[in-house]
Amino acid sequence: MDGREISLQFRFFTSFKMTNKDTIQSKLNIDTIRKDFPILFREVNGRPLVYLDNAATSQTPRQVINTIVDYYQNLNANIHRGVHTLSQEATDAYEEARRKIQEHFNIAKPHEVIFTSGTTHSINLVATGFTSFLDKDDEVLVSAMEHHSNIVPWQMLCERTGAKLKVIPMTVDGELKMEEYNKLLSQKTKLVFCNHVSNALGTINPIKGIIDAAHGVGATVLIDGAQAAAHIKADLQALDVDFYTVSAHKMCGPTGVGILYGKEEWLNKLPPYQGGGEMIAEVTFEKTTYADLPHKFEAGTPNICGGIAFGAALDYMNAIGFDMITEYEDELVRYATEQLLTIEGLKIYGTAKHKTSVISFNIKGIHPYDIGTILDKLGIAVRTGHHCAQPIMDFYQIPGTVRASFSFYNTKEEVDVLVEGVKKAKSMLL
Amino acid sequence: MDGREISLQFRFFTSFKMTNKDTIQSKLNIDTIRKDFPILFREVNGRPLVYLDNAATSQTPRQVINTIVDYYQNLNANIHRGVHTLSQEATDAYEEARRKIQEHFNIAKPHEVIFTSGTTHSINLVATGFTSFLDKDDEVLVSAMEHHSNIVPWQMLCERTGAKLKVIPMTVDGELKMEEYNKLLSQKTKLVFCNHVSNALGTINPIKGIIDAAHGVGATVLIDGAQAAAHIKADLQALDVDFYTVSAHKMCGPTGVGILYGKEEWLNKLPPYQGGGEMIAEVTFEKTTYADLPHKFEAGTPNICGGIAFGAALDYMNAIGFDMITEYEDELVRYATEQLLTIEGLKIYGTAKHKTSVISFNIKGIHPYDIGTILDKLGIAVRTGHHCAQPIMDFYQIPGTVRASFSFYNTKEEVDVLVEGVKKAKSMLL
Amino acid sequence: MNRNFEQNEQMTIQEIQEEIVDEFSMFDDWMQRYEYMIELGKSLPLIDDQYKTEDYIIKGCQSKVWVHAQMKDDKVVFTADSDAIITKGIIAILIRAFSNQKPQDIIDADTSFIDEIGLKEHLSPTRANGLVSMIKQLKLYAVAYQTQLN
Amino acid sequence: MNRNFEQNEQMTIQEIQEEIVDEFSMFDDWMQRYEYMIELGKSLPLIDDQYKTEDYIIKGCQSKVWVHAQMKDDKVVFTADSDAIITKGIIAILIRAFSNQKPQDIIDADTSFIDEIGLKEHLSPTRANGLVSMIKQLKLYAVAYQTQLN
Ligand SMILES: Cc1ncc(COP(=O)(O)O)c(C=O)c1O
Ligand SMILES: Cc1ncc(COP(=O)(O)O)c(C=O)c1O
Repeated sequence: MDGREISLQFRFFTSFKMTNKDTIQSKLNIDTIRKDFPILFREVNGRPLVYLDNAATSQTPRQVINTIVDYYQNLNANIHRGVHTLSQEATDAYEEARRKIQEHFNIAKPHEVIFTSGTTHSINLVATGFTSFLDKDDEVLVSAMEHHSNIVPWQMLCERTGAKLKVIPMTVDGELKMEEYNKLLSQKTKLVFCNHVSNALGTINPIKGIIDAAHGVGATVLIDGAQAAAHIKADLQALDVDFYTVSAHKMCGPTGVGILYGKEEWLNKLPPYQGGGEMIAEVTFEKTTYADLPHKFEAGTPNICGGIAFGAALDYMNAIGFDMITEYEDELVRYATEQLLTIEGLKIYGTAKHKTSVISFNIKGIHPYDIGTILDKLGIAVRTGHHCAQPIMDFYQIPGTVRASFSFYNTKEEVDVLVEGVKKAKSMLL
Repeated sequence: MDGREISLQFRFFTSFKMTNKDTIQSKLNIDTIRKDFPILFREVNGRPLVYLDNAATSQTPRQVINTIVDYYQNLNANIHRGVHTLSQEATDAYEEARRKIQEHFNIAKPHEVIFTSGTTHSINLVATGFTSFLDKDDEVLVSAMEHHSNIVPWQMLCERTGAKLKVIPMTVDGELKMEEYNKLLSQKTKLVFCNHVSNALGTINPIKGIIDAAHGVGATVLIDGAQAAAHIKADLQALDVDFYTVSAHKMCGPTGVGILYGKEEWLNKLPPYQGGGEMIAEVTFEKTTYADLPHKFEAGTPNICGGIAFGAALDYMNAIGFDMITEYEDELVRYATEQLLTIEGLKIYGTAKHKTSVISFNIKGIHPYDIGTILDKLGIAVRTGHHCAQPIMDFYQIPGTVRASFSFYNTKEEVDVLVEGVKKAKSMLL
Repeated sequence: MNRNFEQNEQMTIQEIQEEIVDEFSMFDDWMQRYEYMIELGKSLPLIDDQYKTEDYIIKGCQSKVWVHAQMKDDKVVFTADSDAIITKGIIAILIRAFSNQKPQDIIDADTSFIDEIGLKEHLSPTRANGLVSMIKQLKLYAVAYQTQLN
Repeated sequence: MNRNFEQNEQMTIQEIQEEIVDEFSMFDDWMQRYEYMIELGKSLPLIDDQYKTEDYIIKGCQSKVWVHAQMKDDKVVFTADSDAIITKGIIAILIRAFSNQKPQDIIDADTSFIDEIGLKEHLSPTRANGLVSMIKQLKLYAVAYQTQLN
């Protein structure tokens, strides 16, 4: 098979560079990589774990675990303002992590990286901050394929301000209708928010086009990068996006930490979100003046160890290389798609031209929960349900899907186990 | 020396049970305990680390570090709603941690424990939630010795609502003037907030009296337990407090996690704080209904590992026993106070009758920063500055203090090193 | 299999549970147990369509489960349905044990047989399948009827 | 010690820095170095009290540091003060190197001598003592005057 012969079935991988599978697998040295992830050697229900729930949370390599252990064994101290060595070393490590994140996403200034507890926190920070910038004649646009974290905060914002929430519709393939989007845009549009990659469908959205068109009418854009960041290295300056959000736990990092990227001018304009230590310059009972960026948005003791370990996760992934990761994951998804579609009655939701790492599917006549339960018995971890994207399920009029989501440490052999498992489940359940 | 002969100098330890020092130290088996904390064997500037910055953050025993490692090696998965084993095991472990916290603080129901990223987040959640419950004729009372995290969110609330912020004054010893407090209370008082222990002075505030008096006029009370929790096991049902906040990193737990305790009726009344996954029951673009407690306040992927490790930290401290911890720490502080006061020109700020684990001091004519710098050179970690409690510094009209804060893993020998260090610093700096 | 649902008018909850445990003990592996459970699900006394509404849904399940209860003489009769077949099997087992029993007996019933038939993994309150919610709901109905009787 | 502040009218920044490094190299341990630095702090050309205001404070220090600059002929003359004596020593060393120098020379000056005199630990931008902020501020003044000259 050759790149120019891509069949219709795989038309959604037009950008796919065809290479011999074994070559890629060995180029990446998957066996060595897998050894970095102790959890992959676990058994579940007496079977080797096949972890295909990476879109919910990714696994953690020993390099990141070691960073955490090292932190608590050698560095643990509260940061900023501390005169003693431990505090200064911990501060340096934390700020170094911020710098790594800055570099990874090609962000202009380190203080445009705000540490948060994750994407949900990041989005709420922005949505709350916009309260005083919107009024009832304004409109905000949301894509039809958002995660609840990128819907509910904006609904709450619209409730507070009276602004109107409008939905950018999508096709049955799970692609945004860009002509409709352009029609929805107007001088009234103040905000547009959209994910970079849909966690339920795997669609890679054309965010550059979305951002540019929004800027054309003077609207501000937040891109939810939670699902994209493990697969695509975004160049935030090139994208010219106003806000971008990431969760560390979805990209080999620890739980409880993430970032909000914001353009400096926006971060200066937004009011502080939480009050507390660190985020102030001067406090009296009469009046408080706020500190400079990034501290203005980092009230209280942050997830210090989490931030440092996030930096280690980026180091780990960059050492492998995002080009390699993308190429390999695309290959895996292509293979899994091909194999799954051999099962009669199996339907894939999300067949956009550009997609990554997620296969959402159902089998005619079977509830996704049943398939997930049988797969679990076989040691295979997939997610079932609405994936915090109920509007998508409503769109397809289904209760949910089975979602297999892939990472660079998954293998073709695991895909085979999945496919066999789905067949077994089907035979038991139908 | 015998308990009945406590000199004036130590009058602030009236409740102190006098025991032979060596007995306590051996009762607690400090040597064994110290072996649990790898960081205590570190060197700083060529000297053994003497860590006396426990009020900023406590150190982490290997039992907690091991729990973290075990989590990432065996359990890591996104929780709730997951059908697969890993997700269910992680959920069980997380909910088990919630149960441990419930038990530790004698909380009536597990869903009254809300996981947050720390005290600052917890307080902001409540302060934001109260926006619609206050109007411009209302008053909120704050103690004169609060941490910025327990001042700024309420200032922001008062700015939003027009309510008035009034300060409960304190004496030069660092005790709240309870008669003044009772005079300030009125039907207008809607909220009272106060820390359980002051991080800058070590004062243990009479919170039961504060809570009961506030309830007498129908006011709601939030007690900031961040500084108390490592030293005092609070019985929240007995206290009848409305809200109580804790940060794990101050009680042998990891960074980036804490709790908000709230009475069920209050948590039901408060609006959700952040929007996102987990916290909703149903989402459409038109309308969203919120989930039950505790999920209503736990939007997004939480600090799963952090929560579980917090549970392990409580297990660790409870295995030692809070009675033992309190007794031993009181002894250490008494000894340190005695020894420090032999230094001419040294003045202690915070001489309340009931205090714990914190000694804030200055030496006449020397800036606290200078002392902290020299102590650091000697391997001794103390904090210098305003300790995020500027109003206290304004009260004493000082730029800051040197703060030595103790934990149960500190020793009398470390106190001796501190005292010698302060003497050395004084001789260099004066 | 419908036999079971008729028979248990004469049997106590305890006896039915033992019978179920016996049946499941014949199987060597989880696959056979699940297949049998799915089989049982197919024999579930189905809820009348009019009750398949939000009011009768049990919360805490990934799939939808509706349960209806009514008093017949001095006994509670349950009917149910689910859109997932494994869930249907689970609720079928519960109903086989609890339906056609006196409210107080349902309230008092022990449910450790679930563990014995190899469904232990469903017993945690945090599980997405909602087994614990189902048991709670069945017992709640019993409590409601018992209150009427008193 | 005042000698040093007078002398450097004739010396280049580079030469003064070398002189400082030489002086510090005589000490065996940090304690002597700190004592000498504190000594230098006492000889700092003090800022006029009228400039000890918010406008002249350098941010990022735990202690207060005020710095004032003015042009004398074609050279920038700095005065300063701090409420902490170690901070005063640090700013004294900086001013000894930078005061009475041409703006462009100050702008171009290398500051790695700080490392060589054993104050490396103060060189991280996150440090509470604000050494990095001080250097930045001194250079900012120089930039401002240089702009006037152009
Ligand atoms: C009394 C008190 N309140 C609040 C806080 C803030 O806690 P955190 O920084 O963990 O949010 C602290 C920590 O310094 C404290 O000591
Ligand atoms: C697209 C998308 N947005 C937002 C989120 C929420 O991220 P977090 O739960 O880490 O806050 C997720 C995670 O499931 C996601 O996939």
